[in-house]
Amino acid sequence: MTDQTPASAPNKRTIDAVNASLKRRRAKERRFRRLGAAAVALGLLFVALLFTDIVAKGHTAFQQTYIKLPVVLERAQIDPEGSGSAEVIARANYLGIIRAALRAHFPEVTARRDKRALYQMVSVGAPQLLRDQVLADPALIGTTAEVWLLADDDIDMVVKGYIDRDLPESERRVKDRALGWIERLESEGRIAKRFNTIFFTNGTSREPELAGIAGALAGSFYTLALTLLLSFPIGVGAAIYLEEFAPKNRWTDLIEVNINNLAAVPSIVFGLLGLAVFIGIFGVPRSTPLVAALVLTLMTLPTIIISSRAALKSVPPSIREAALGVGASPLQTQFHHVLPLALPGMLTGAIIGMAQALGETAPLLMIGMIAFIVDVPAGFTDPATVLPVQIFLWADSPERGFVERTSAAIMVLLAFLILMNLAAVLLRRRFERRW
Amino acid sequence: RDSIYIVGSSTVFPFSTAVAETFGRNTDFATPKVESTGSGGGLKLFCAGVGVDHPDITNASRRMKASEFERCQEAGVEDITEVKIGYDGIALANSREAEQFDLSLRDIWLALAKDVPNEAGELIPNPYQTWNEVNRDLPEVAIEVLGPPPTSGTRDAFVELAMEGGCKTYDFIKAMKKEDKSRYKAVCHGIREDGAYVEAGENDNLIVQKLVANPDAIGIFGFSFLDQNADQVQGSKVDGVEPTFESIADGDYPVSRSLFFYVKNAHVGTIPGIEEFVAEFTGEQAWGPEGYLVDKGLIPLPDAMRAEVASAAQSFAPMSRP
Amino acid sequence: MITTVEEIQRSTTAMRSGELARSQESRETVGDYSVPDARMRCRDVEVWYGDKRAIHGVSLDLGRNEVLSMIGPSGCGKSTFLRCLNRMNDTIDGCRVSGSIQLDGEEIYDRALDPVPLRARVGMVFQKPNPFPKSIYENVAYGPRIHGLTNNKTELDALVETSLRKAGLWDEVKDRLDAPGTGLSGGQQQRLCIARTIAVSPEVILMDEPCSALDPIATAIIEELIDELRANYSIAIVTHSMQQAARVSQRTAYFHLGDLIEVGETNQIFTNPQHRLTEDYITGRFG
Amino acid sequence: MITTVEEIQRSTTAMRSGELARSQESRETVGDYSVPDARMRCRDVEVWYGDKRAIHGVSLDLGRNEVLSMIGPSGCGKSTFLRCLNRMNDTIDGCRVSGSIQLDGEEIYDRALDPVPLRARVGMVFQKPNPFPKSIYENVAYGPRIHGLTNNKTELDALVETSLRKAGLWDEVKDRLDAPGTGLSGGQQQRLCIARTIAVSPEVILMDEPCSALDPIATAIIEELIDELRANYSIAIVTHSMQQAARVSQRTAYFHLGDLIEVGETNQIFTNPQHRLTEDYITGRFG
Amino acid sequence: MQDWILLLVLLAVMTAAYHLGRRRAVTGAGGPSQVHRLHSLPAYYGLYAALWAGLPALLLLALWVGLQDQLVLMLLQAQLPQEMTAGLSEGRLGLLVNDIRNLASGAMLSTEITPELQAAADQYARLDQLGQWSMWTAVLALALTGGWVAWGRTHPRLKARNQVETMVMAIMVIFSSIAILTTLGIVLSVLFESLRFFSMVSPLEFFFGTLWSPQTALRADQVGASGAFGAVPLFTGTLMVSAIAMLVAVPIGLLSAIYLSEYAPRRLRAVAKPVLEVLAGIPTVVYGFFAALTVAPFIRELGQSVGLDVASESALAAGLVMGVMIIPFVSSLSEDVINAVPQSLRDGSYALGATESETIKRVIIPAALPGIVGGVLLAVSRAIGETMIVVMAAGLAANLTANPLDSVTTVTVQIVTLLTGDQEFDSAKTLAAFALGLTLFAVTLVLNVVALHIVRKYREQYD
Ligand SMILES: Nc1ncnc2c1ncn2[C@@H]1O[C@H](COP(=O)(O)OP(=O)(O)OP(=O)(O)O)[C@@H](O)[C@H]1O
Ligand SMILES: Nc1ncnc2c1ncn2[C@@H]1O[C@H](COP(=O)(O)OP(=O)(O)OP(=O)(O)O)[C@@H](O)[C@H]1O
Ligand SMILES: [Mg+2]
Ligand SMILES: [Mg+2]
Ligand SMILES: O=P([O-])([O-])[O-]
Repeated sequence: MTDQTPASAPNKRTIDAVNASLKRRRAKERRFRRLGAAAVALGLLFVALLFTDIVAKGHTAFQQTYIKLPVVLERAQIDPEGSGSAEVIARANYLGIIRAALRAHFPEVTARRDKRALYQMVSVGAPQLLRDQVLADPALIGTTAEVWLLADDDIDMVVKGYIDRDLPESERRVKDRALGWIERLESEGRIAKRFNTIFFTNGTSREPELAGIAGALAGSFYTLALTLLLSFPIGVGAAIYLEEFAPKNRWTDLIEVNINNLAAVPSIVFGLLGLAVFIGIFGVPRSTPLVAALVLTLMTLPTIIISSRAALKSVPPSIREAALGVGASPLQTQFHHVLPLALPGMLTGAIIGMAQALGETAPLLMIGMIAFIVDVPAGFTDPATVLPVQIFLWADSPERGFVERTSAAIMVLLAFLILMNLAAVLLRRRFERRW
Repeated sequence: RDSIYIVGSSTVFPFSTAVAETFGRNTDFATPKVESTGSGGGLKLFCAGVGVDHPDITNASRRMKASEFERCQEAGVEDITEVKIGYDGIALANSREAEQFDLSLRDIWLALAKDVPNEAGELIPNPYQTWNEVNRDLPEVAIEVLGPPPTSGTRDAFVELAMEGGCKTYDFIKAMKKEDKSRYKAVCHGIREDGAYVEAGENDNLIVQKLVANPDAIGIFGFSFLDQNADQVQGSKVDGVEPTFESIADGDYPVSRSLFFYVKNAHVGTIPGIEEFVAEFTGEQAWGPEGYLVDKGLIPLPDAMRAEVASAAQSFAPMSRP
Repeated sequence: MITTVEEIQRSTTAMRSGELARSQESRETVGDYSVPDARMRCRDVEVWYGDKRAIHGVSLDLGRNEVLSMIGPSGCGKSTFLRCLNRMNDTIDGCRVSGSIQLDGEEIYDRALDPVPLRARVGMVFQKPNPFPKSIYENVAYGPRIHGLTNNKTELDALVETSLRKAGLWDEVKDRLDAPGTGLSGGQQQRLCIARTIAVSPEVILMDEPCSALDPIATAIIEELIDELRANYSIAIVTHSMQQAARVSQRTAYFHLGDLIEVGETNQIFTNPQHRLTEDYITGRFG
Repeated sequence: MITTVEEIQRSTTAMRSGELARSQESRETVGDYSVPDARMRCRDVEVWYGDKRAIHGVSLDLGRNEVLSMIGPSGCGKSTFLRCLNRMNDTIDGCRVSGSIQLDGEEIYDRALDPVPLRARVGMVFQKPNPFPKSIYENVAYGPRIHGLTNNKTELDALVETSLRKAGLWDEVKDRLDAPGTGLSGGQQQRLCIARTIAVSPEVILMDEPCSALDPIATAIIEELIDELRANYSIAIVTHSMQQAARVSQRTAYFHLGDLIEVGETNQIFTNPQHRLTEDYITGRFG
Repeated sequence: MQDWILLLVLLAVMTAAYHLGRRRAVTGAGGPSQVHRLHSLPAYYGLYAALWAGLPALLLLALWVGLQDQLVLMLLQAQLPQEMTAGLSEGRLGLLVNDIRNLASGAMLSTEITPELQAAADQYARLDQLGQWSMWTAVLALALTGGWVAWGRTHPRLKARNQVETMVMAIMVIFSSIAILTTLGIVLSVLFESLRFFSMVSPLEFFFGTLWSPQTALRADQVGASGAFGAVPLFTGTLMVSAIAMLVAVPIGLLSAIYLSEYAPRRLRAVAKPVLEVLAGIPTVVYGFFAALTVAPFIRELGQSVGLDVASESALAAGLVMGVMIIPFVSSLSEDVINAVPQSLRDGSYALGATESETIKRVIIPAALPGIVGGVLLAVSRAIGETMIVVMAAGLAANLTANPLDSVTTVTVQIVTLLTGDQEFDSAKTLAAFALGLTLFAVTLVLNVVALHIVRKYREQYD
């Protein structure tokens, strides 16, 4: 060993070089670390921002204005024969009863136009609610009951302060005389905001005060459940096959590129495909969770396949060798050893894929999901809409009352999302490990 | 299938759904399913054939085209009832914080056209940057108009009614119509693409919000949104007429179009409830001047016309080729 | 000492690289590579990594109830050859094997042959210990489980215990069988991998430097185990310790740059090597 | 032979587990663990993995220009102790270190101390070779690059070459420096990791069984390297080969179940151990 | 409802088959103590039987459920009295049948109930019932046959594991081919319309034209511009918006991933990762409103305060917000793969005196590169495919511009607006959507090929 080299030259010590640059390197390190922290903080800030924005706009929708009026429930009008049969009671003219109650409370209103305005104080859905109330408690018949009647959306907006009472009358939807009535009712304590159960139990409606999220929620539930059921096993199965078993050649390269490319296909094109294939060829009924789930499955598959493949790639080969070495079959190796290690990544794919599917509207446009469907779906083949579509439709509705309901619907969607993710996130945490 | 299946225009959608809901509430029939597919998309589905899988009714924010009628005939959808339900005013509005505009159709055209005539009567690329350059009486505000994109039916209507209307006021252009129709079209229908006209999406609420945020801008959208947001935006006068129920219903307000729905007669009597639905829609309690559709922003037809259309509709008189 | 090392270094340099160029053809193996009634019979085995040939036409038999040790300088292809014997090379991208390898007369690279039972019959201990990221117990129990070697939990427990005991690890881990196998020390991991392999009682055991991370006492236990296993099984072991080779094996094969240079009775190889390269290697012995 | 092994087995069983219970307190180390003018000075070092104590109050010095070898049965804590010396245990979840470890009088577990220059000064070769998934060249060039040890490509090339030469790997890889380091054989990877470490010329080098996968000739080269490096640096080496310990080290420390049992001149330890455990271990020598 | 019960019954049959198959294998081997004589684990014999019992029957069930309605209706139609069906077209026949069904199910009717109708309805109910019963019989018979055959074949030397694994493999191959079929479907569903489009508009204009204004006359009587179909501004717009989005998402996402996996305390990591993932699930309408009403005016004011002319709709606003939306695609996927890099590599680097950031940049990121690139590609894809944000915040004007403060539009947005606007399926306007889709497909395909090659080149396989 005759050659003198930096490695054996004690006069040029490493530590000097290290120390010379250490400050710079440490500064870099700190910068990098701060950048990372800032990135996370920024991300979290965005979430917080969006959440506060949504909650600030939407929380009022969980309350709904009601008007308390003494309602005369004459037996002669409701159940003249005293049969007590629900059918008879249901057929009574509750609209008339409510109108009479309004007239009785505001006897000074006589002009035909004014009366019309007065009647519009309560929702068109109020008679039905009154009917349900009477049906639930037939003892009310023959009495004069103080009943909380559902207020019209305009009244609701005034009470919630979304319509400025100080504006000139011409710029307000709620005219002066209606304002006067509201103020009188308020001073009598006959107007109150109560928890908005309708929002959670009803399907959609053109009247904001009657509009509920139940239909879309059920639609989303059926759609997403089926999507998950289809896309996760298919995605993971395809990923395992392609990553671990398929011969590595031009064909599989093509498939890989192809799957990556599918991810870049605009989601509406999947709608076109669904329209042509599922509805056109296979005759799957339009506007149903079934066809939506099929389309969304195709849409989320690339996400799940790509992330699953990345997860499989990052499992060290030595684990596979170890399993094969004791005589496990390739499939056993996959399912017993590789899959548990790759599962966190696969679940991540599922989480963001499903999140995307939950929030997607464009492909549903083509398969008839942008629809007005009042009834809450009870299965995979009932006509249905989903939450994002409902949000889209409400956001596009002229009525002011839908603004807060849109935000509230978004809150419901987010709650749905969080619940859906929670299971996956917990599962993922169980399987995460470093080696 | 035991419920009515309706497709079609997004403009008619709010009215159609309101009727559907009331119909579902007040009768024992199932609530119809209403899809918003756009007028063209709806007619395509509608004309695909007779049968349970095909829609019974389609809404349209324009009349059915001859080619669409042909397509229907070919597919065996022979008898179709056309029902004109009312008008949709197209409002030009801006924020309440700004001055109300009083525009003529010519102002609108000059402000938004791609090419405009100069003093010499030659067409030059639109040089106007502010409203008062177009018309000295207008405020000195940069021209910024948020309007529908070329793909939308509202844009078609706006171009045809407002732009062409303004354009025609120049005689030499009007004369062009006979000589060189395509050039006439290009001149009257071309909308400038230098940023003064902003193609906004079809979400009218968003346009309203944008107007509130930007008081210098004018937005183009359906009358119902103006009606609902009267505290935030004001409609510009067009040719001296403010967009109101009355002015649109009377036909004084120049920028309004008719709305329709079409019924497949072959389905009447087999799909339960179609007759009743049409009766509900064409009943006074719905589309009359005091009906609930007016609350939703529909501009009703004149009284005489309503009666006539209603009786034609309820007897399902088939339309002739448009 | 320095001079010796320098000399050796020079000679190895020659060995390792200088000859690479001319060693593109496989050389004649000195000694008789075949045994009567062989368990495994390899003929003209060539292995390529991409276009790099790592094994040049090696023929070698592994007899019944014998321990065959493979020695040779680092990088000469011992592991590669060993991995051919249970088709572990299948898992390496771009690795190709040609020639004939038979287990009990059956061609193992036959397309029709299922490598899974093959690997259960021909077990392997890898050079780098690779425990599963599971508990110690699961590491050992995995093989018996998938092969259904035990009928119930008690039997499995017993099997795990004997395997760990045989590998000399039981006492160290018996009260933390649930701890992850990856949290063991290097030598413990190595013994865990041995325990894992013998738990499935393969007929042939391939061991790639099984004692490299073990202290003399643990080494003794493993060597004792090998000796004991020989009664029923065939064992091929790669080792760098010539003493170990001498202690445990009946036959020894010397590899060099992808060639099998010489093979013969262990005694004979260590006392009277025929080939110059073998002799160089043996006499330069340090270990 | 069998009887010997059985005896040993019995004794190790006792060593490995039987004494575990009573060894919960640290024992007195036999011999003088301190040296004057020590490079590294450890006092009462304890290491815990979770609530398992792996090192029980070990005090030990590493002198200047000396090679200290650490021996002991597998799993006794040699690697753990070694990893303390450059704070590599920081990266293990749940691993806690207490006591005092000084490098040139500076407390290395001091909160204020930056582990980066520490690790540049105290290099380490791990027990399991862990080449980066980069080319062979990049593996070696990585350290010099991050520390800016060379001024240009030529110097870096030269440094890579010398490092690989010293580790005895150059001739095997010189014409495939661009090939991935992970595609090397086990022994080659080990030497690559040695080359990688010496490329940054640390003042203290910790080697955890650096020759475990090496043939005798490659081992000789590494031992020669160690001897050469000693002129300027301090080296701590874990080995299972007592011959190797005897050949390369001046002092030897014997660990047992987390305790440092005995430390002294290598000669003295191997010829005249003081503690019964040391003696048991040494005399049971097989390697 | 009935179908669900059948499904459950089928599951029960499968379970039974599993146990029987298993039992037979064990007994065949000579009892539980002799299972080592079996070729495979007893469980595989069980699975073998269960799969044979279940798979064909499930297939049949799926087919039957799909076809039962049609079959019953066909039978019904065939049996309807002549006078009822005479001269009816297929569609009308369908309506008649629909009436019959409504009657049978007790729904509201629009016609009077004639005796013939009532008879037909009864017949329908009978047929339907019959269909149900035969479905049960057929499916269960097939399940039992399958199970019985498998059971019969079970003997100790049956390679049950191989058989089961072959079936599983076959299933996985089928799963993999779904991706291919999807592609095929997409190409086919846009190809013909695209060709029609190109027969109306010259490809030259489409690919190289710089003017996009798809305004053609919709009605014959309507005057309208002939329209311009130069797609270049759309592609540049897509490029710009996606680029801006990636400029936001990649740094934030990657840095977050790194911070969370390498620096952050466990708790923060456990919370922050799922919280960030919520960003991917917020409906795009929300982002759209946010971009249009909060970000865009902010940018506009900012620009005006420094004297810049900013459109109220800008690529920047849309891009920024879209970037926020796709952060989790980068952050979560990268975090997973970074986390999967073996600790020994980190140790190797630290031991050489590398700082954490050097280790991350030079060792961990390269080792995790394929996964990271995968995440980034997914994010790009999502950016390319997004519409709502762009429509709401960037406008729809097809400006050929390099100025991010201008209003632009993207390919996807145009596809969506063309398909959801007033369509006409024989005019170039609507067909353009298909041509755009096809072109985008081809362009991203090329980009992906390039990406694959780059990843291959830099891939570092560890261990
Ligand atoms: N990451 C870890 N988590 C928990 N326990 C550990 C971990 N690493 C090592 N141990 C335990 O600490 C003890 C000492 O381990 P160490 O690796 O220091 O042994 P060693 O002396 O290096 O042994 P070998 O010669 O086998 O490498 C062993 O009992 C081992 O099981
Ligand atoms: N995956 C691989 N890709 C490319 N070359 C490889 C690969 N594995 C091994 N090699 C090369 O093949 C040759 C033989 O390697 P092998 O691992 O068989 O050596 P070995 O005899 O086991 O050495 P050691 O004693 O160091 O473990 C070496 O030159 C090595 O660099
Ligand atoms: Mg090897
Ligand atoms: Mg160790
Ligand atoms: O949806 P429209 O056809 O009314 O624009």
